Amino acid sequence: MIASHLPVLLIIVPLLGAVLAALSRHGFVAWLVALLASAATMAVAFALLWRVQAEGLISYRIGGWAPELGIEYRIDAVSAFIVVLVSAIAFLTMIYARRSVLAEISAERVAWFYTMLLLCVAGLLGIAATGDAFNAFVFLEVSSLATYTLIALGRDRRALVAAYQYLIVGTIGATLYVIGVGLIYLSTGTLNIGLIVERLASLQGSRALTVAEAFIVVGIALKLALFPLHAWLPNAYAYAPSAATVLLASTATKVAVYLLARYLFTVFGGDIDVGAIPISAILIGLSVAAMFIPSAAAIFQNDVKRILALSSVGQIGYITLGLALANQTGLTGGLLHLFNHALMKGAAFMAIGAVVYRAGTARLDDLSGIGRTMPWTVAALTIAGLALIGVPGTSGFVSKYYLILGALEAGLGWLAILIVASSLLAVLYVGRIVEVVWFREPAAVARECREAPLELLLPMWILAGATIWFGIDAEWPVGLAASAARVLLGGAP
Amino acid sequence: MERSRRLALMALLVVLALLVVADFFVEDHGSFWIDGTPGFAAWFGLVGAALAVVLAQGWGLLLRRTEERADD
Amino acid sequence: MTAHFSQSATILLMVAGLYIVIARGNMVKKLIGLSMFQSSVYLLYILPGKLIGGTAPILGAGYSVYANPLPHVLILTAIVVGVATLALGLTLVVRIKEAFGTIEEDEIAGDMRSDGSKPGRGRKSA
Amino acid sequence: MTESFGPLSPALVLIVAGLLLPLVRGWLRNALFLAAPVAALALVWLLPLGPGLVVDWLGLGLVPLAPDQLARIFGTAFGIAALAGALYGQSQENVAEKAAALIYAGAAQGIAFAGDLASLFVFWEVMAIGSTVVIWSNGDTRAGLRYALIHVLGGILLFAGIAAEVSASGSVALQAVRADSLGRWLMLAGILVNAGAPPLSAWVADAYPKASWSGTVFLSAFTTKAAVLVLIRLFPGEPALLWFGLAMAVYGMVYALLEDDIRRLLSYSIVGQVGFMLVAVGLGSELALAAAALHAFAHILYKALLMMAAGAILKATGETRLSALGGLAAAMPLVTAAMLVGAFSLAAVPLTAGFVSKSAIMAALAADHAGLFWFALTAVSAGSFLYVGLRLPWFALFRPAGKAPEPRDPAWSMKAAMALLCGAILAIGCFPSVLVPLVPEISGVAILTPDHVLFQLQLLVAASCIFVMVLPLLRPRAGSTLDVDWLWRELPRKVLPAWARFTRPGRAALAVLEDPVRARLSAFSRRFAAELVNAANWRTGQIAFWATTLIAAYVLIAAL
Repeated sequence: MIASHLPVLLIIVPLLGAVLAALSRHGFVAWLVALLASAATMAVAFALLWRVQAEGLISYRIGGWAPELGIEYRIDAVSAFIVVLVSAIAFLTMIYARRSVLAEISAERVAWFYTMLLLCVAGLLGIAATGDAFNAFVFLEVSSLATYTLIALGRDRRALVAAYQYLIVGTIGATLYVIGVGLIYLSTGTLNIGLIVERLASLQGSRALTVAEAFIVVGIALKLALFPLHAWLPNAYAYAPSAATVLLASTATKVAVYLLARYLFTVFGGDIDVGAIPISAILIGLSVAAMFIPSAAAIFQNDVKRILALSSVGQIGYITLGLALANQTGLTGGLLHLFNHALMKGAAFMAIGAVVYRAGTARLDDLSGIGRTMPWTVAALTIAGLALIGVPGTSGFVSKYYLILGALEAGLGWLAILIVASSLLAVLYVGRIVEVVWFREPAAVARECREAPLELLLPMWILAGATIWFGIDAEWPVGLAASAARVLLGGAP
Repeated sequence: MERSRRLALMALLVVLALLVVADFFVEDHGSFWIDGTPGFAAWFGLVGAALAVVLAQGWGLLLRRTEERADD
Repeated sequence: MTAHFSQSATILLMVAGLYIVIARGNMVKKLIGLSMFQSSVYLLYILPGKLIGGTAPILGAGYSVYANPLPHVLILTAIVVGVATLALGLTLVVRIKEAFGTIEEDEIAGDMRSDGSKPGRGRKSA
Repeated sequence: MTESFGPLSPALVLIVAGLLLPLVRGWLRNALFLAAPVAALALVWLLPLGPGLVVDWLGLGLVPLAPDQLARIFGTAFGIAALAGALYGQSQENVAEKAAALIYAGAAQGIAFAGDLASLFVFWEVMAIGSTVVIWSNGDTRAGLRYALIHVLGGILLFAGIAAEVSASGSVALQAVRADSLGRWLMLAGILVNAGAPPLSAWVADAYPKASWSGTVFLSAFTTKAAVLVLIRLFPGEPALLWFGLAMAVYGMVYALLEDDIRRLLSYSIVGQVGFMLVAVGLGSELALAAAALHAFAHILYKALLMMAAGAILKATGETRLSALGGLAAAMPLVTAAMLVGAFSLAAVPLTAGFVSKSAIMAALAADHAGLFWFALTAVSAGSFLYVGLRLPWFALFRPAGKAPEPRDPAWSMKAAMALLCGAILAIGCFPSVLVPLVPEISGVAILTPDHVLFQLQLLVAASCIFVMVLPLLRPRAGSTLDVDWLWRELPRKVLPAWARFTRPGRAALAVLEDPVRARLSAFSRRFAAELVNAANWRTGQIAFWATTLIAAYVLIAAL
């Protein structure tokens, strides 16, 4: 009985948890609710993944309405992949959040923080689960509104400006998306993605459709911080509370990537160049720019959170590059990097959050020699950094390897070399951090620190360990990414 | 040239001469047309070492600088 | 022009709203621009649903031509979302005014820059 | 038998030990530091030769552990170097350096035993990381970063080459090839960067002396020789290597003759000696390849010994510049003996290991009738004796001048390590036949025959004559010799102001003509620079503007 309602439980559980957390008004109770809700959500997500792998596409009609009228949830290999990633990261974030939040957010706001965290998760999962274009917009806004609040809860007053900026940019992005959806709706008369795909077949070459695609792609590009639309991201990640940053950096942009992939491949067809527009060429150009320019900027930052945030923009470039390559290997590489990057950036932001928890600062200057007093935390940060570079033995290597193969498969040898060359920039910004935290004489701040508490170390090391584990035994994530790529390219789920 | 150095040089030259003489009494297995001849290594060593010094000194005149590297 | 009056109005709202967001530094004005931009979407969805001579979507004998109800439902949702966004945005502006003493983005920009970049030269801020 | 050891490779033992090292304390740490190389060395010999275990990884058949004869030669040399280095470094306090040194040594073993390109590349990168940390842990950031960047560059070239090779042939097998396609040239270039081949040879002398007294010992042993090993596996008989090798041999000799700092001198001499090996690899005959491996083996031993002696001097006096040293022989007799054994071995004095290996290289050259290289390398040998066998000991140890330090004996562990290497070098030198089981190809080479010994003695005594004759010329002078690294270390600093000065008149003229355009351009570039530093602190409107622009461009293109 419950099994047949799994897709909707995915959203109902965190939503209900959010309501309960809000009603509790009590920090610890809210945390407990959030922890349980996210654990249950993760269980649902894994159950869904298991069912999708066994049975293929799962279609669920909300309230039993037909797809023409009601909302349909569609879980296929791609959605299941994203849903599992988001819910797992959310669960780990909840474990991490308790201590971190107590230190960073005033007591009376803690319950609201968890409410917003759960709402955000619900929205993100909803985007991945729904098969309805307009419903995706609603979920996008649910998660975005929660995100703006989360960012504004940061200690630094600049968090307010970052949240405001993201609010404006995010709303423009969502509105552009919904304009695109509106144009599609006007052309096809339906909002169900499955039906849209059927009806679009007879509408090839329609100008409205081209414009719709423009609006949708640019709208989502704003949400996923595709260069040059990324400028909202660094400040948002840098000033948000640490736990929020972990969740956002690992999941929010990833879900936007999912949405982009859905439209590029499923809706607008496997051949992602529609009409005269060389989308893949534009996307490759922007991705390469993202791989280089923000990464170069990261080298010049002094705030570790900003370094990592700018590096995220760069890493998103690799992911969108995978989409742009649009062949099985490249797309697998892109999706795999989406997965791996979520793990490594999650670990990195958890580590720097733990440093902030103990040292009260993320400024690189102040963190000299902190590796001596917080070895486990800084070791996790280092592992994540090595994975960002793409060092063999870490998951980052595997995904870059697939991307390179994909580029070679597409006959773009120069692109393969650019992918590897861009790692140089990562060497520089990671190298700067590693040098300061390990090899400098401990500064006053570092000497007074102690190792982070176990509650922070545990989720951090689960992610760091996974980064190593999936770098050596990459079968499972590669399998997931490959089957998701097959589905996107029009194969059987 | 100070005295001790001159003495050392004399001694070395004598040793070298003795080695060349000894070379006439062993069977050489040269691989090329000249290297099997007695005393080849002696004069070739002199020429080779002298060339090495000349090369190094010339290179040093061109590119040797008295200051340390900028950020060493 | 008149034939496409509704579309023209939609586009005008869209472009004007976006222009305000881009060109105005005042944060409240930006939010107003954003609201206009969102309103254009409401028009975009609802206007084509209206059929000349159609009635309200009531099931009953004799009514065969009626307006499509779905866009109205969708846009109700969108309006709720828009209102929530506006409310949150205004709240943030109030808090920004409290924290920075101004709501001009240009005047805040200097504070955002602090702490930047060059190691050792960062300047502390609140 | 391989199966029974499973994944227990020498590489893994060392790397795991390196990772565990920071977690243990006190005497246990030092014991682990020493035990890991011993275990690795034992494994090198316990692993039976034969095709390794194939591990399926993402559809690639990886062979991370494929013990063969060559792997055993290099594994033994790397093992002895790691063991001696660990013994020598017992009193080193810096745990980061020790841990990194073990990982570094493990990666070198991994390269020796790697049976496919992918595992090779993995260990290649681990080696770069390990060695960078060894340098870094002594505190010189900039040199460490330069070193890291050069090796990342080498790694990228190698990776690009491997990727092209794999996509062309569909297999990751290690096989001997010629540099006949772009991918293979990239591979060769990547390996040559690590070997210290020109034009990127300057990193050796730049980085190695920046490590601590104990770290340099490890550095001198692994990176360049691992590159030689990979060249033997991938590019035996590649003609280009002959010329690269000759250039390196001459370069190493010239720079070492001019150098003042002992450890820099020894670093240059690494390049020179690797040049000998590259010539042999370029020759490609079975004997030549064996000789290259053997020379690498001997070189690892004596260069580690020389670096140990230099480290001991550094530790006792705080100084490694020849111009500031002198008369150490009386104060440090053991170090003196070690340095002489090492130096004589490098110069191929009979009864040392270096004599055996260099004889093998020369015999291989003679057998292939490579006259030009034979004569050139013989001359370079004479020159090498000048800098390492005469100039170095004379100015550092024997000349009466300079400040003689308090006689301070190095720690017992350092003495033991030096004694171990001295013993190994002399044993091999006196009984070359012990190497025949390891390198059967050299059984036919004449080594300790009268004519051969006489030949070498004449060469060395002749070089000594020249040394005494031109002694004042070879006096060490403080300073530095320009090298290619000037291009990235100093050129930018010089060119930028000069360029500004050079263009000033032109700019003034231009300013009149097109002032507004130029002003706007320079404002743009200034803003771009600020943008990079202050990245992403954009106004909201800017982002919205970019979004609008993108849509507009998109729709415009579509409309066309």
